[in-house]
Amino acid sequence: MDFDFSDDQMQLRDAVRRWVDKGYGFERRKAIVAAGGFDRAAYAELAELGLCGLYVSEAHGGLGMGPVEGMVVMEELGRGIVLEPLAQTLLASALIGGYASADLQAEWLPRIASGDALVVLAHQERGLRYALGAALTRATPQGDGWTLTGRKSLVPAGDAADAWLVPALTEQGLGLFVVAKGAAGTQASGYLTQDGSRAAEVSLNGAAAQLVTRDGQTALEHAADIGIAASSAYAVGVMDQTLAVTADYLNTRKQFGVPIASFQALRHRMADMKMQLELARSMSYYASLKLHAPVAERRQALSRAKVQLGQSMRFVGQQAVQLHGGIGVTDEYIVSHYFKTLTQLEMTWGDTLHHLGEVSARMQATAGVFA
Amino acid sequence: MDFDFSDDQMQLRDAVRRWVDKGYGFERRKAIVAAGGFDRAAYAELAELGLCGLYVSEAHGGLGMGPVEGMVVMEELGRGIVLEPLAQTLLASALIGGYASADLQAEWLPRIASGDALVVLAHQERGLRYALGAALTRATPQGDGWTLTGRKSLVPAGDAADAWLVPALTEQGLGLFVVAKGAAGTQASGYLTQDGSRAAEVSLNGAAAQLVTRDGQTALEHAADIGIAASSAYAVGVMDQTLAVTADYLNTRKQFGVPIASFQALRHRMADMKMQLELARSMSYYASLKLHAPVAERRQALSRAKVQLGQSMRFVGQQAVQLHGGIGVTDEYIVSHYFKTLTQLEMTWGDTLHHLGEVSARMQATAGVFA
Amino acid sequence: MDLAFTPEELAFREEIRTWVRANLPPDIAHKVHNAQRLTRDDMQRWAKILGKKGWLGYGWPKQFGGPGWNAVQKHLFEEECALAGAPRIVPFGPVMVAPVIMAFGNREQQERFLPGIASGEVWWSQGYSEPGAGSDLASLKTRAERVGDHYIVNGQKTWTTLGQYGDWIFCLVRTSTEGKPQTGISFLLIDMKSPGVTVRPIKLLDGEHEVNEVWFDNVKVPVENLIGEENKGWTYAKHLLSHERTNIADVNRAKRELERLKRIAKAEGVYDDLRFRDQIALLEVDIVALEMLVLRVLSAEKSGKQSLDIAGLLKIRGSEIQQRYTELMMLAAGPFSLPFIFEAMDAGWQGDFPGGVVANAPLAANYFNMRKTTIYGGSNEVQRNIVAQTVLG
Amino acid sequence: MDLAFTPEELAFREEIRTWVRANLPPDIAHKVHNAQRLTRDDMQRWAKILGKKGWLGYGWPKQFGGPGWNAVQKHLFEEECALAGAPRIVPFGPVMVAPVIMAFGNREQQERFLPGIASGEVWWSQGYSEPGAGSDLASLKTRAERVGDHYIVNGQKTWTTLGQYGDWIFCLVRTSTEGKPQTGISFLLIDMKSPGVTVRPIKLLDGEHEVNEVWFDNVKVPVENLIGEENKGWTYAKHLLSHERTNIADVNRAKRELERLKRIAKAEGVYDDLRFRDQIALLEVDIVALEMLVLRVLSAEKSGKQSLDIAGLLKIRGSEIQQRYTELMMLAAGPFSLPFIFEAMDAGWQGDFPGGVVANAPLAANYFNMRKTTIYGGSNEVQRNIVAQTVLG
Repeated sequence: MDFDFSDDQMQLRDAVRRWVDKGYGFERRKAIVAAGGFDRAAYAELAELGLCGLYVSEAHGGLGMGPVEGMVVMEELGRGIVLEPLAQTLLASALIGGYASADLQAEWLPRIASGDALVVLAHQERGLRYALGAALTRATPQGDGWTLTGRKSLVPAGDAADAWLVPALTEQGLGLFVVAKGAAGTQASGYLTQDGSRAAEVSLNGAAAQLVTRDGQTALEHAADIGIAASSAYAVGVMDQTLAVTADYLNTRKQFGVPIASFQALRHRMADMKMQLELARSMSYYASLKLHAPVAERRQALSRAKVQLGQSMRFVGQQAVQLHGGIGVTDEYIVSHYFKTLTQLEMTWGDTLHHLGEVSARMQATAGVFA
Repeated sequence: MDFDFSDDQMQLRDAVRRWVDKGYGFERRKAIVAAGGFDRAAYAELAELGLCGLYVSEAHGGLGMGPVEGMVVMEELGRGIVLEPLAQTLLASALIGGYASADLQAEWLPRIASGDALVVLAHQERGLRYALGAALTRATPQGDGWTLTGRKSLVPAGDAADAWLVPALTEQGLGLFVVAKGAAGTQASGYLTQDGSRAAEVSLNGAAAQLVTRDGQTALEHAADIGIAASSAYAVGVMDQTLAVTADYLNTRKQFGVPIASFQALRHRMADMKMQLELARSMSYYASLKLHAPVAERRQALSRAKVQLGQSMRFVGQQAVQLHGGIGVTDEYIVSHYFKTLTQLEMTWGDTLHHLGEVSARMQATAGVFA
Repeated sequence: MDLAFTPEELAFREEIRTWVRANLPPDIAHKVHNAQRLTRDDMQRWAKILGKKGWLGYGWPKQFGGPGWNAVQKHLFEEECALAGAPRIVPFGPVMVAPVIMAFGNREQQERFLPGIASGEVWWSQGYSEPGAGSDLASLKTRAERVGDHYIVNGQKTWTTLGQYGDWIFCLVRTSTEGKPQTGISFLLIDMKSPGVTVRPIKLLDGEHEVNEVWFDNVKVPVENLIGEENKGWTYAKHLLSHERTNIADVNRAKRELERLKRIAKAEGVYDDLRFRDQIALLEVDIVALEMLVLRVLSAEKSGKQSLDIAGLLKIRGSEIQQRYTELMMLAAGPFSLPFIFEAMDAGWQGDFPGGVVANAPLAANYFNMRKTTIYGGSNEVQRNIVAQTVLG
Repeated sequence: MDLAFTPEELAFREEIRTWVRANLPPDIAHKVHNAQRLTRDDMQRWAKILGKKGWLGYGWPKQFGGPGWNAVQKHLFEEECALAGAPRIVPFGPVMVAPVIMAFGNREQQERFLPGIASGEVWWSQGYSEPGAGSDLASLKTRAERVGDHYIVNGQKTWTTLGQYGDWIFCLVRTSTEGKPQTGISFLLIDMKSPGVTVRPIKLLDGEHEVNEVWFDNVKVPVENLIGEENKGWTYAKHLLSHERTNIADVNRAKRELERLKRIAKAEGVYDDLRFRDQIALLEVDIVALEMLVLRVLSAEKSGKQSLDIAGLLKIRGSEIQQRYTELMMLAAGPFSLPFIFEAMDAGWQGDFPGGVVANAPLAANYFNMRKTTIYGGSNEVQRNIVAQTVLG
């Protein structure tokens, strides 16, 4: 039982933090939002840092690292509210590396690690809401391969991606497939989302696809859990920064001749925000450290984490805006962007009520970190 | 639309307040708790004030008043956390006056109004929790009358009462009966409850009973709604006093050389308590003013009121103790008794979650005070 | 004590309802019911329709051409407008500056300014807040120096809602630096077309241009535009603030939006999800309790018999509820509230909306926008200070 | 970073578990698992069993006869004790005064007092709080005047937990009124059998005699009972407070009580009621999050590599959770928690309990009793002041 970071992990953290501080300032981020919410050049810089290969084995050109390193990296990206969806890269490489054939791995993993191929999960459909496992998209065998027909919503950076991981129904149940964006019968139409990042509607009309695994359900649940852990870490980075700028503001801003940090009601609010941050950080650790646990334990743990994160994100985001007053609701000041990012994250991979339902359904007679 | 009290109502309020202030001080209340939680002499004083006949028609020796007067009286009794269950008297007289035969009315109502007969509802059974309408107690016709067999729990002042209103299952469904305490086959065993008031287990073994109504379900729901309105008003009285003593304490008690009322975090807590009190008072008005509405509207309204009251009572009670610090958890100081009374009231006639379920089940497309 | 409205009040409500439903343009009502963006023209159109009827200044006494309604009648009017889907009346003219002009302006000012406000022809803005002076309003710095028969105004106002449309602006300006900060403030009416007035947009977190900075650079204002006496402006401003009434709780709009929330929850398949439905049920209770609170205040105003210390609660509770219903609408749509497609928030947009339900387009923006409600008009922290004062002294 | 305990830690836990389960008297464990009233004898019996094993002073270093465990080992010991249903160790001797005696007492004091604490023979009480000095501890007024080789102590302490059983009491007393309030305080050990010591019960809201007033009327205390230097007591007291560790969050007990809550919810038929069950699920998340917070602090203590500013959060969160599980247990029983039958809270009660489930007897009393947790040990308001200081300076 040890929550210290290794020297290597601290070096990794420092490298990412340097890039965020120097390479991904608020002005650059604004420009990326204005240009559509995704910047291939920025994504390439993440690849240069090795981050796109974080979960790719060394044999395939990656770093072969694990959830703790993923957490370290995502938290730093959260500090800069980086728009490019590295969480997608982590889960895509984990899914292909964990479930796909050797051929498919050899085809995709080196390109993912190098940043040449951005592969993202396209699982959302109208009516699914936060459910995993159902799909209207149909997969039909065709020769050695498959064709897919259906429509997926809210695919992260979906029109900038090079391929999509697509759950689709076969006669034997849900399978997981990879579809190259260029393939005939594919179409993607992108738009901004709440936090300024990009998503797309993807339509597939007899599009050629490669099978990753016939057990799409297991893979998809695994993807969601990697996604929850990554977004938890990212959120902790966002909230850590949110507290820092809010504390600065309270110490700077004067009303009635004194810094507003001297008002006890605001001080206690800040204490409550600190509580929520540290509970969230604790559960972010928990989420990442449970990623390799047996499936039932992992699913339970990740839902617990998301319930805590959901509550923390809402409280910290809302209160940071409130404590800033007028400037908190402007577009020019960064705190509203932290708030919007935290809002969007709550509704990513299932919101608080959804995961409370999961926790409730999985309750046992005893409970604790190790159970 | 008018929330002013009439002159008569204000006179009634003043009369009850005088009695509470002069006749039912904290020391007398303590003595009553020590002696078992119910005092027949105090109940007789309520009768002398005319309160036991509040809902009894003038023809039967009562005042023939309505819900607003009931609310006025109950709020004042709440101020003194009066233990004797006048709410039971109100609902018993309303049930007998509204559902029983003329003979039965003539037999019981004058004695209720005079205070000679305390009649209380005995409806709780193990397993029922907050549900109304089921019962294991069985009613069997016998000659002109009936006999009842079963066991009822938590009957308010049940061993001090002179008769019980008992819901019991007949072959045709739930009926409501009146059983005199002296009847053969009856037994009552009393005890204290959380707030210091008295309750009893009542067992019936072929006890002779008179039928009040064959539609016990309707009558019982009506009783619950009268009970909710009465306990809401009572709770408003308790909370009003709770705020007053807490405000006094904050202005008196010094820490670090200043009155603790000067600490903003505590001031804001007080503001939040005031909010909860006034929302509760508003919904207490609403509850009483809806008592004569059509059944579906009445039931919806009373559940809404109880949801608000439940939240307000818990917050006000807990925070009052907290703001008092150490002295707040002692038996000698009155605030812990307010807290315990509010706690017990939340679990009387259905708790907050129970009534939230009722509100949820009764939701319509539109909603408001008049819908 | 009686929950029912009197027969006269019911008849009054019926009259209002009939007229509003007959005269409110359906295209505007449709936008309001779906939280689509309102243009300046939408707001002006409705204001002028009301103005023609004599109801834009619905809170005005008869002597100034208003209907002379009592508190309950005003509430019923507001309720009928809200439930029918009318836009909120832009308050700066008819609700804010007009009562000040009536109470403290001279007859010439009343004759000059009130008709344009009553008809909806002249758009007024508010010049109170300044950068650095939020809840501490009296620390304002915009200066007005008397030079002959003019004031020369220099300084900056901010958070000026819809100031980009303003014809006139009423301002608190500093005319003296002696004594307490409150004593050197005057109340000036300024033509926004005057040379030296610059309006700059502030973009808010929802991307909208709703508020502005207004800069004054040696702006000449005739002394006849001074309301009342020099250095007494603080008194007039306080009068204005005390005039903000129960409508601050906006419970009528909350009732309309609760209906919309239920529609959205049904469309998104969560109305029958017990967990989500409970959240709506709890909000329904909150709204009913707020409405009762409002009705108590109205009744006390109408009868004058009770003095209630609860008006301060209305802003706190009302704003919390506004935030909550927008939050629940967004959460109802969940993932399908994520797309932030600015054009899709306008009426008549023909594009595809992700998930196919264009009604979801404004949900996130509404939620973001409502964060302001616990900040403006005296932050809820300041409101709690005031409530605590009534309880604790 | 690793969530798993090391093999050594796991072996240690197994050893503790085996021993505790073998040596904890089952009648005591049964009482703890059902929240029945513990007698002085129950507490003493378990203390002496631990004392004999050398584990009553489980936080002590080896040089004073303790086991010399690190932070993680102490936690594992606490966890095994809690989950097995052991009574909480009465902390005033082994956890509170002993570390002060070790750090600031002289060798003679150490040899005189520590063995009786370690064995569980001598019951210690705490004399810190005074009427009128709650969170403002330094304003204490109990005086100790030096007269020859004695101090003469006069004054009153209050909230003295289980003081009715105390053999000795450690006190903060005022030996000087010069300078800041903190500078004139001394740390005295007082034999409670001394003439002039009077212990008076305070009845709490749950009807229990858990705390006391302790009066000192010209009590003679030998100067050799002074710890360290005169007027330096505040420093020692702060050392003691800083010694209150992660166990203040009491997360291990929370885990045990969560199990009990689930048992009660099942017995009362609400475990499968989705609405109620969600409340339990939320509490389960709260407890897991608190446990992670505790483990982070332990890990930092063990490795010494990180300096964390989160220890101040443990008391706030731990106390809130204690209140919440007692609240939910009571609400689970609902109406059947209303009977307040004092005798039914004792083990072995043979009477009928209303509703027939005697396990419900202590639920309300537990809930009432736990209101103290957000007040004592520095109220949660004071704790928030401290946390805010770490964030805002």
